[in-house]
Amino acid sequence: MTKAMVLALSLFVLPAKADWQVNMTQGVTELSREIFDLHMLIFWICVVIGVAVFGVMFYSIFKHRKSKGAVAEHWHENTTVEVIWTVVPFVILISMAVPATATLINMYDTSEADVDIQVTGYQWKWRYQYLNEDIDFFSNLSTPRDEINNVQVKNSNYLLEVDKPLVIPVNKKVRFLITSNDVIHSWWVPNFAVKKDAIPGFVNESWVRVEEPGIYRGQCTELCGKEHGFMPIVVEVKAEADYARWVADQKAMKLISAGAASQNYAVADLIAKGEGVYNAACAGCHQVNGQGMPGAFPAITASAIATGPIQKHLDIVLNGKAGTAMQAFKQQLSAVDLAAVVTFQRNGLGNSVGDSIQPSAVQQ
Amino acid sequence: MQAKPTTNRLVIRLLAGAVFMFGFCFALVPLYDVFCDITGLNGKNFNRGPAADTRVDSSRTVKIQFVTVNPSDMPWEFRPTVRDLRVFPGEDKVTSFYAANPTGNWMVAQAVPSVTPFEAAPYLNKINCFCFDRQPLEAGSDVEMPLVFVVDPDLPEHISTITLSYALYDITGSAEVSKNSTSDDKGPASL
Amino acid sequence: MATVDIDLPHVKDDDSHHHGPAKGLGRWLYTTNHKDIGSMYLIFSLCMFMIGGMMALVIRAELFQPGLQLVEPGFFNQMTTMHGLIMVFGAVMPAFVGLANWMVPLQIGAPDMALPRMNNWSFWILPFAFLILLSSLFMPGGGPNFGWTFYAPLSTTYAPDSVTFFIFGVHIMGASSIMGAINIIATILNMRAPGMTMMKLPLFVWTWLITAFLLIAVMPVLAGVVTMMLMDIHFGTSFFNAAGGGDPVLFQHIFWFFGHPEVYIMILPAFGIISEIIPTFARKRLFGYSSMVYAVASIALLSFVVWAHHMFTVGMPLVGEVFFMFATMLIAVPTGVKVFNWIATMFRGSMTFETPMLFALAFVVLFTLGGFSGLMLAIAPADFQYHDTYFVVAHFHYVLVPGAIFSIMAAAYYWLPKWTGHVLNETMGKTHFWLSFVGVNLTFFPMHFVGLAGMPRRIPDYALQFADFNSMASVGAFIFGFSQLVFIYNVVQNVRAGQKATDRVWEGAHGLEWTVPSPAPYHTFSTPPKID
Amino acid sequence: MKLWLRALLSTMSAFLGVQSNERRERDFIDGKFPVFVAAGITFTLLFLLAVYGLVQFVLWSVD
Repeated sequence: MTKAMVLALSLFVLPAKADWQVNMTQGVTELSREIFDLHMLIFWICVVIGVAVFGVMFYSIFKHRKSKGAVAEHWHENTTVEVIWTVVPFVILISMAVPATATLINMYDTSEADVDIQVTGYQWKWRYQYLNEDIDFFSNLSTPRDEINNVQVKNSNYLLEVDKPLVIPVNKKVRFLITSNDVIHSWWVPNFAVKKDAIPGFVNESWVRVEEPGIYRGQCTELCGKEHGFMPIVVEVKAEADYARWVADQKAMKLISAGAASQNYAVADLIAKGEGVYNAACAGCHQVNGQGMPGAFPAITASAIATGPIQKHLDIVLNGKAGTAMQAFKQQLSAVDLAAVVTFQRNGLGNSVGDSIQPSAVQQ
Repeated sequence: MQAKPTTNRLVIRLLAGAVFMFGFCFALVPLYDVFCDITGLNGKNFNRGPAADTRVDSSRTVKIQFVTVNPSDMPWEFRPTVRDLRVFPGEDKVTSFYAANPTGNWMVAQAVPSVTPFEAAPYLNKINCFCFDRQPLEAGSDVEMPLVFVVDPDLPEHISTITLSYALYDITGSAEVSKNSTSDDKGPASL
Repeated sequence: MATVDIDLPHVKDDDSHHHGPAKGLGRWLYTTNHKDIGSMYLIFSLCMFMIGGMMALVIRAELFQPGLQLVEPGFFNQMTTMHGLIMVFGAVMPAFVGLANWMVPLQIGAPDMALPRMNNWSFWILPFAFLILLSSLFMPGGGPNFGWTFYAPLSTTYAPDSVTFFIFGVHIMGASSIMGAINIIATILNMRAPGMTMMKLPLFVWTWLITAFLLIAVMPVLAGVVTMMLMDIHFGTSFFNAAGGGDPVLFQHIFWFFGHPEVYIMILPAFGIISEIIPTFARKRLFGYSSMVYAVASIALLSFVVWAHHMFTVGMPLVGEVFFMFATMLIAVPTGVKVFNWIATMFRGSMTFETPMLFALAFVVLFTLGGFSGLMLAIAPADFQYHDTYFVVAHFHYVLVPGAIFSIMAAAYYWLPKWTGHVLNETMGKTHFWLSFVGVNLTFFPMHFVGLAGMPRRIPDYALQFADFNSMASVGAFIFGFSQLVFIYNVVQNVRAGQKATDRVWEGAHGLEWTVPSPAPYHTFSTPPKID
Repeated sequence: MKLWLRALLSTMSAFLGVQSNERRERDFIDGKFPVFVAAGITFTLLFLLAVYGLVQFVLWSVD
């Protein structure tokens, strides 16, 4: 038995230190604990059957060996024994099916929800829209590219951190309407035991009632293309009062950013801000150095659009290009960010066209 | 090694079996639609036109939520005018969806409905819906598209909220859509 | 796997005027002899096993440490997809067809397969199918990167241009499997020697007969779904495109309607091989032969009603989830019970542990371990936490690597002396076994843990808490990968120079194939054998 | 009629994965292949309906 197996078996019951976690998380909801208990029940039944079956087998391997003078017997059929060893597992299965069905029925609870959130999967980010309030934002991976390319040391939440997490109230029923914008994704937070596929053209429903405030992390679990491993899910569960304050802040920020769009910005500020927006939203395909990938993603440096008329450049960033991986960023970025990234692309990454665009011009 | 006659007969029968299964695979498509209609699988619902019985069950109300999804290559602005409604089962209700075409050219869109929870799908009757046919929009113009629906009174008790979502797809390029023919013809048959 | 030397020495057989094998390349190109075609299938399967294995090592090398070190995510997806396709359609299935081609005629006393020319054709289109598939790796936009389950719309609207090559490759593989299946059914039903009644068929022949019916029922469905993809991509239909009235979930239902019988196609022949090997080395007849035959038949039928347990999280009404959970748990009974038959065969036997027996015992233990994790996955509520994580990867690798691959290795060690007339080196065989045993467990056991801890499938990079078990799995993968070279060296070295094999080769062996001299003459059973 | 009944019986035992030797020999001697295929398929449909009925019963008995 290799070291790993001995270690694993001894640790299997208690969820060990993070980097040696061997078991499912118990989670922070009633349902996730129910599922954990179901998982452990069936695991222990399998261990018991396994020990019994392999015990007999290894006993026989050890005892009935030719080198120990064992002589083979000639019986090769016994229907009663066979009936017994078919009915016994049958009964064990029934004992498993009853609690499993009960848990499954609890999961399909359609009672009224306090908060309704539409979760939309995009190619390689999540979008959260609060149906009761007017809050709508995107949640992108915020792990810096340098950490992924091993230039910088990896922080503890490597690949599990986003710029704007989803915020929900504690002890409230939150209902998720999960759908997708392009390909099939899957929205999973292990601590909630919520996992539902996001399918384009259709809406799936799931819900959670979290019992402990805190930050819970999950990942997309259905292959959705190049950056499938780089679109995490972070949910911040706040107490009732904090949640209400957060909602108010969001509304206030919406006004501020609307106002900000009407101001004029110095070109240098636009370029500086634009570089940050570029690394978060565009570097995934066009690469940090702006060279893109031949045959898959066009380069920004010396590109006909980025050095051509600014209106065409803005139009492709706003509305994307049908039939290609270039998405419409109009709903994804604020007017200020859009103006900044267009200005940066025209005056950075080896281009020096010299012109710029203000957020107010972007809004027409 | 010439195959014996019985072998030939058996091989032909096996080949026929393979061809039958190939046909069965294509038969799964309409079979799937029938199955979806019965169970409301995947939130699809095909029932359209006025509901049969007209009794109104005013003992309970059901919350209907409206949700819109714009696939990535669809630049239109598309949202429900009303977020959610409280209706009595059996009572006809009217609402509308706002759509605007900000781009510089004429476009045609097709809305795809989806109902959740799936169990409720067979009980939501769409009397008249903009998703029944294609929606053309001139460049820069906008429109409010009507939806008339009724919730079937024998909707199971435990369902309190139904969410009706629409994904709006750009079909300007795909179907043989020409500028003048869109006004009268129907959308794709199955929807 | 067996590597038969290219110019097999001219074989003395009873009517010497009979023409032996032709000389040179022509022999292999135009052969209609079930032994040559069997050898070609096995050599092809070994090559595909190596290519698929190299892709697995690329995947495990990237996943050795957090961070992107070797490959870029797009190429990583191509490696996972091609690894799956090549191992399933290129290594496991052709190996089983090769074993069937070699052993079915010998075990039922038939001179050759029922349709020898179709037999040749169904082999020779395979290398070209995989050439088409592998060449798409070098095309602009890269090869298939949507997983071996190729879910729509990732495989239709968002696929690279080379997806059409993938579609034609799958078409040709399907055609080869269907022709192979028809050939095997015709041979077993029509060409048994007089006296070899259906009741006396060895279990390897029975499992292959039932697998062949499964193949004929299910490969056309795969061809159908792939044709629908072709029509969606090129001819403007929208089977799986929501915009035109289609449904991506329809794809998953049809794919898994093919998919679940397919996994039984990959394990039933393994049941047959193990049921041949354990009685030989336990020197005791197989326990409950009738139960095995009836159970395998019922498993084949029941495998058609459980497909949606692959789709518990896609969003199904409650009735659907409960139905497929119950159905999946119920069919686990006839499948799991077969393990008891093997153990009862060993019980009070007189066992020796040559290499084939070691592989067979490892199959029984580790395949059952995979069966247990399969039972845990059948529980729908728990599957919401397991689905598409590394727990599922661990499950299907336990039933496929110590399952199908170990049974093919056992079959190779067991029957190679009969094919080549020379016995493989026993110490090299045992070294290969123990290295593979350690490698398989060190690779796939930690995957249970990272899967339960929350690591999703098919990701090129992962969070720090999954780092330690992943590095362990990568080390195990390299051990397992390179230990296969020991097997290849053993085969190449001993195919001609090894110690001469007797006709019976193994002391406890029964069956028609052992009544033929070793190496088996080019034409056997020209005159049907007399069966008591 | 007797043959059909025996085919059904042995198919049922097949679904349990248990079969005695002498019953198998009798099946193979006088049993006809298409009868067994039909019995197998009807049994699969029966299995389907049985599980569906069980599911409906379980769900009905809960709410």
